[in-house]
Amino acid sequence: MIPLTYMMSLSAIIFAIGVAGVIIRRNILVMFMSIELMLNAVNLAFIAIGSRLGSMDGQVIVFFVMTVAAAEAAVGLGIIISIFRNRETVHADDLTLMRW
Amino acid sequence: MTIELIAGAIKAILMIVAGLSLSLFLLYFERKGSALIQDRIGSNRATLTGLGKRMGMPNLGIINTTIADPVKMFTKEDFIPAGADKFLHTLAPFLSLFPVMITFVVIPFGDTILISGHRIGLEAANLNAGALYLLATIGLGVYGAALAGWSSNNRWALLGGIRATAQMISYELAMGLAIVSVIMTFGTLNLQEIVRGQGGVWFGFLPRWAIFTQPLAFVLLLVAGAAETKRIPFDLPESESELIQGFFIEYSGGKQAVFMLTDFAEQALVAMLLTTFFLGGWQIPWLMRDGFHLPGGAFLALPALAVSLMGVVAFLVKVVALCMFLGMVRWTLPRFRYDQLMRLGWKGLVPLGLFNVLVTAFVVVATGRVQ
Amino acid sequence: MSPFNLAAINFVWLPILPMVVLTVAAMVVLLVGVRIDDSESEGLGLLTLASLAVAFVFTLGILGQYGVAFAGAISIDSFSAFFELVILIAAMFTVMMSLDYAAENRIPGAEYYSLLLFSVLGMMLMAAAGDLIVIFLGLETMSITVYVLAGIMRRNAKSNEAAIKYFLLGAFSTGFLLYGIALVYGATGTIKLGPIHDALASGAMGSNPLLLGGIGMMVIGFGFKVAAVPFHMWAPDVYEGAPTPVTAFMAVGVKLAAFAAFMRVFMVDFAPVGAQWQTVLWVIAALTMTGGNLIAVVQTNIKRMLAYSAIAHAGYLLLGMAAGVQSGPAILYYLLGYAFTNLGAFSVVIALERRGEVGNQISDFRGLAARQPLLAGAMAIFLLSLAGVPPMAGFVGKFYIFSEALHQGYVGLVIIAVLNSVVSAYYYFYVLVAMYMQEGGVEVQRLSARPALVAAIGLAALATILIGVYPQPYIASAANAFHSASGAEGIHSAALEP
Amino acid sequence: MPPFLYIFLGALAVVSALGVIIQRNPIHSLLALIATLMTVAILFIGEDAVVVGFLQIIVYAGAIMVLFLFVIWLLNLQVETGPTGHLALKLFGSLAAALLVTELFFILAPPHLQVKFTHEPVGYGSLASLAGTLFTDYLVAFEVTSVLLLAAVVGSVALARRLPGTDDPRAARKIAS
Amino acid sequence: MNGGMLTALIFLPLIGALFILMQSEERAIWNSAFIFSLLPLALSFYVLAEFNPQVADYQFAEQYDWIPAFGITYHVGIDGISLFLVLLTTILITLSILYSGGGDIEERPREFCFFMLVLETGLLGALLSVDLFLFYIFWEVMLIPMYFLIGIWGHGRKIYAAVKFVLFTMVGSLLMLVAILYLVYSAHVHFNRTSFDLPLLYQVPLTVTEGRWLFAAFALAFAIKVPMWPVHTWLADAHTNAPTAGSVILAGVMLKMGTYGFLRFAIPLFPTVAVEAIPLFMALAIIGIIYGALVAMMQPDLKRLIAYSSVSHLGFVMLGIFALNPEGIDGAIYQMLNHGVSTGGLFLLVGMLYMRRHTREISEFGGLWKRVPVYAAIFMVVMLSSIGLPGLNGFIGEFLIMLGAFLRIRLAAVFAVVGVILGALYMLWTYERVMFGPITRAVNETIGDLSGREIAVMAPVIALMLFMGLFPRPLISRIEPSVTAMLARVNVAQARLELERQPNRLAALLPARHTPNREPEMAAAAR
Repeated sequence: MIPLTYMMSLSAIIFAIGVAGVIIRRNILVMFMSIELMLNAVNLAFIAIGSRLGSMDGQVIVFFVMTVAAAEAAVGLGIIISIFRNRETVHADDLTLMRW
Repeated sequence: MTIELIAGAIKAILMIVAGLSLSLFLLYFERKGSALIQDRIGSNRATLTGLGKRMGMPNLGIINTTIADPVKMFTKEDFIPAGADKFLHTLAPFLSLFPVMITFVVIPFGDTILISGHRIGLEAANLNAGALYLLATIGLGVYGAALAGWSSNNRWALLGGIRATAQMISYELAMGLAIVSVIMTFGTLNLQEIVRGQGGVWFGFLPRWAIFTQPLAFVLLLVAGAAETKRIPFDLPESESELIQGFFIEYSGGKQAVFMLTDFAEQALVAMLLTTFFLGGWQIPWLMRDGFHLPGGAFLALPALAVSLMGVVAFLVKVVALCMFLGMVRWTLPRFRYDQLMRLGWKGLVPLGLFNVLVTAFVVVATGRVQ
Repeated sequence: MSPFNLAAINFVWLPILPMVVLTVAAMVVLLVGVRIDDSESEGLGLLTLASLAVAFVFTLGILGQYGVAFAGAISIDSFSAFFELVILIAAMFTVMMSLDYAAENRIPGAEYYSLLLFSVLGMMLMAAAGDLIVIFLGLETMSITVYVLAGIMRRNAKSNEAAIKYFLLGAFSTGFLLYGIALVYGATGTIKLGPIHDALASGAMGSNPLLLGGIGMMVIGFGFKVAAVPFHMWAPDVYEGAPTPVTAFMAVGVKLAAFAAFMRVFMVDFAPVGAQWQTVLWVIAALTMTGGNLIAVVQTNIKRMLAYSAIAHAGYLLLGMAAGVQSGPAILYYLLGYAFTNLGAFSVVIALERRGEVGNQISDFRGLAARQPLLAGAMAIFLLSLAGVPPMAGFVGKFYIFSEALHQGYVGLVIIAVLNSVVSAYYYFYVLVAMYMQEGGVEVQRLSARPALVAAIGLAALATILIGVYPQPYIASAANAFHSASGAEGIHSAALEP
Repeated sequence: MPPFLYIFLGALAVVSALGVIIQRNPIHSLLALIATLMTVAILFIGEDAVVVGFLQIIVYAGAIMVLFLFVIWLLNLQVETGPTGHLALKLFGSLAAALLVTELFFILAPPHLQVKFTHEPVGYGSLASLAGTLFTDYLVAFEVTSVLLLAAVVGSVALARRLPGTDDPRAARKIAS
Repeated sequence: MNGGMLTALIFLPLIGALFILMQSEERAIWNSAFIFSLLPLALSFYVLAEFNPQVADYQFAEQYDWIPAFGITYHVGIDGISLFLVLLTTILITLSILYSGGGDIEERPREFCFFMLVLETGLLGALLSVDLFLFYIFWEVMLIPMYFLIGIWGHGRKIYAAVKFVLFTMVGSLLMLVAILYLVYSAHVHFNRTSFDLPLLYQVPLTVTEGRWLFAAFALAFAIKVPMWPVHTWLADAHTNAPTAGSVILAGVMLKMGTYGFLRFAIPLFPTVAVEAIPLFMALAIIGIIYGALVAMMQPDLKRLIAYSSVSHLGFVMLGIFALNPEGIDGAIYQMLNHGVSTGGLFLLVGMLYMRRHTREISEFGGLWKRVPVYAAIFMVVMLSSIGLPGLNGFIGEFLIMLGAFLRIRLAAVFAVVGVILGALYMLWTYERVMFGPITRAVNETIGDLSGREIAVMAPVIALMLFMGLFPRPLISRIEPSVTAMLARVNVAQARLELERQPNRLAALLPARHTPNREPEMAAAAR
């Protein structure tokens, strides 16, 4: 079995890439994708830890996380569409109706 | 260990090749069969006998369709329209074909055979989560069509792609529900075990095929499968009269061939799934390991190898028959309208599938077959 | 036979009965609402109100009971009951505010009220959770519905913008929370709160970096939800853009639920390693108070001002958390007073608001006291309570938290908080100035035709004063609630007999 | 899982994850994301989470990502022209990520990584064990997910259904202007 | 018999306030407000009559559990220090309402009366609380009505003044809250009992550092309220822009809350630190006296002038308090009352002038005495009282204070005398500019003399001045026992400080950290 450190490091890298993506990118959709990356990194961590602990908890959590991701995607994309209908933009920098 | 690996590799290649060649035969059937049903001649060089009627030219017959067609297409110019996403345009056909090809490998096409002391199962990969694998790979089939449509920089193509994606996603749900009820019936995700579970008889004569316990699921899978293949009456993504081939309108040459191949391979795949899940796979009615146990009590002994090989043949026969059936449906029915398609999927098949799962669950619990 | 012990699940219906009621009610609202026009959704609102009241009654039954249910997924204690009751009250107030607002602004009634109920369900789950995954799912149920509620005025560009900002940062923070859960899971080997506590209490975990990393990540996750600086940037935009009843619901309900979970995880279960996270919370609390209050000073939009004030209040609450377990009851009491006060304040904002965003500016409050003395008086009560002026609830809450924090020796933090209170007085009093000492502003319409809204304002004002003037029973119940979670007879006791 | 496979998949995952945030074209980002998802799914399977791994492909790659695809199409997103984001933001993002990685590496370094290693029981990761855990220990959570999904459906319908009596606002705006 | 007396005194105005909220007719509002201010006035006279001059401790005390969770009780009581301040409050409120009803306040009378009566509750509550929490609540409660009084019915930059007033006061009071909490915590540590009760908190032993910090917090809060130099800047704005009634209450009673706070809380709670701080506070007081007088002299605005004169006068009060001997403190309390009466009277008079001319610029007036002789006469009496003319009340207080200061630090008394002279100077100069000389403005020809109502307002003020100037004994005798009791604690502290400076004297008697149960012997040693 691959040492846990390796798996967790991989998960950490992907998580960090996701975080960076959310911060760097200004396209809302891509930001959302980066969030999905983060969730995947988390899932990887859960799976890796769970299999080392020999408990199914980790996998069950991943199951739940995927469900939540699906729900989030439905709602999030709905919001994105709704905002695009009004504003014709998905650029975070254009959403400046409210400042300070 | 090694021999299993080698056998596995061989079986995988075999299965993929079989699937692809089946697709080629389907191409032939497409040409001639549709003509037959629609009372026309069809492509006149494509005959089984291969004897040219005119000028004494050698007619290559079936080879003309199955070999010459692909060869011709692969030698045509590969055209990529201006403004297209070159990378994705090239990738799309393979994204389309690949999931289908890797799906073939989990389909059990026979029982086990004994080769030099090694018992080798006649399926390329005996996965414990085979059914999930199926669903996963089928789910990935969407991307080929979707990206082909998007990358072509053509609005007909994009429309086709969108239609294809929506349709496939919608019908996958029904397909999944049908498969789930079968899984519940047999209590396993392993396809080989599902097939094995369909061995034997009820009441002394009725084969224990799942089509008898899950008729609704069979219909669901049949319809959903037909929709997955994007063929008439579900061919809205590529409907010639509206979208002039839909998502692969901008494809030519080899890539176009790949798409067409995918179509037929999918058809074959659906037939295989139906066979595996509902028609007993490689099971032959009343045939046991040792031979036929006919309903009347008659017994016909057969060697194990023969039984296994007969299973393979039976599997092929069932698949081909189902392919023909699917083809006949195609050549018979008119096309849906898109809203009808969606309504059928979401308001017809999905509720039915849920209902079926529910009933199955009750029955399974009531008969005490819960782990 | 099955390797899974069904008997150990411990089916106890009592703790989830209110949630079941809410779920059923939400579905009924959805089904009934199909045929109801958006401008006539009051009936749906009343139905929602009734179901919340029923849930409230059922929740009362949890008080005084202790144990765990559903294999540790649900904690039964007064802590959860306390939070659930306050959340339900907040939801009822929200519905009372929404009755006319929703109809007037053509908010789709069926969706709105059912989402509200789902959201309450999520909040109650967060309050009653017995493991981290239920907290997570409750949080998501709450958040996802609130994302939608924030953006439910679809033709309103601000509402859209609020929804997308809330959504993106909410989902972002969820990632951190989950990663934190993963690391804690790795460190302790479980995600059930009781066993986590036991594992940490054994003392072997003190400086396990995995645990510390997990705690840090969870602080970030919860920090986003409670809008703590520097994770607050979504709050002002979202509060400003969302429909006002939803803003009230977010400012109160979401905060309550987030603190319920935050407190249960940190002040109960991570209490054995308190030294590790209290310092972090110290810094965050100081930043949150200062940041929230300073930026609130320059606001011209009342909702935005209240948003920053809500951030500042989160800072005071975090101060309580940073001060450790002793101040638990104080935080509960503070939240109780905060809930009524804020709900009342937002109700007044709604009373002023008309379609097209009139009435959202602080300048719109000008001269209110001359035109609507009672309304202005109620707003004055809420503002004074928020500013922490005796004898309102806000004062006693602050007093309680500060005193507990001082008793733990957090003199510096308390002094920061106190100076912040002065800053906050400035902007709260600015609204008083507008109401009482200036002319102009917008006319309040149809107040008499909105009995539910008036009732909400009146009840909130009454509660704000009552809780402040005679705090003893509320303090006692807050203390009882907190100790039921953290005390000896808390979540770690044997399962409740069904 | 043999180490070389881990290295290969890990590298693939990282590269494709980077692809998500580097690609200018949203569709390419999406494809990179799908690639990451698939790689991660295979890693799951390698970690004896077979069912979850396949679910990842079915649910994530097969359904959620298609939703993204649809939205990209619907919004007709093309390659972003002009700079994406601000330089300061980019710097900040990279810095934050780098810090995060450093910190996590510290946390995850072998001397610190104290996890009670337990051997996996028989049937670990199978559908039966997953379902068994799901319907006993996590029964409430499971039921909550149903509510969650229902709420999400209601929510997205509330947000995205066409309002009665309104047409495309863009058309309305064109008429108005 | 006397149970509930003080509670009634505190809450009668509040009941009146709520009652007024239900009124709508303007006459009825003023009448009921006046009646509801008379009731506590009557009650306070009853309390005065029943007050036992021999007892130093709290009288009429009531104590009920309020928030047992915090050990907070509803504990009120009255002693010599607060007795006359209570009377001053009730009298001035009554007079203010009487005055304001006469046309000074025309818009929103209902709110005005409401806030006045709530203010009275706050003031009386703060004076009568023996529980620190209760005190703090009333301390804050009186802030809000005053804020509204300034902000709504004020003149000029009223909003700026109101907000400045609130913020200044809040800074101090919130820091005091922290100090209170800390003190209670120390009490909890020592007596294992959480309580906000003042007598108990007097006993809390503190380390020197703790004591210094806590004293600083209390002192800051009270110093802002007093206001002492240099935290006096809010005063001028608040006074100038407040309505007349607001100025009267502000100057007459509210500023006394600061000095009262020193006497009741800051000094007896931390006697050691107070003794240490004598030079500092005396210096600040003197700076305040002279600074206030000098600035007052330069003011073109009558109200501003009086405001700065308050700074000066309260400097005297602080000087007396920090003399920390019976003479000084008696004088300080007496001077608090004097200042309340005379400055209140001055503000009323300026208000009457303002009502007639809508200006307070000194340069706008001149030669008024010919037109308004009654007014001029009353003005003269009040002004002389403020200056401290023998025979009027101001003299007694100033004399006692200077005596006390002289006994403590001689130099201070010298400076204080300078302050007195300056005070006489600017007051008389002002009077001359306003009343004498030719009438320079034509409008001044037509202004009318005082109305009957106005005379009714001013008559009690004059009467009080004369009474207090001629018969100080009845007042001082009631004040003194409580002051002496309070000073006993100070003397103990002082003795200990001296012992610490000369450790070989009676060293055996001294524990390293002072504990309360040794107090009797210490006190004996001090004597």
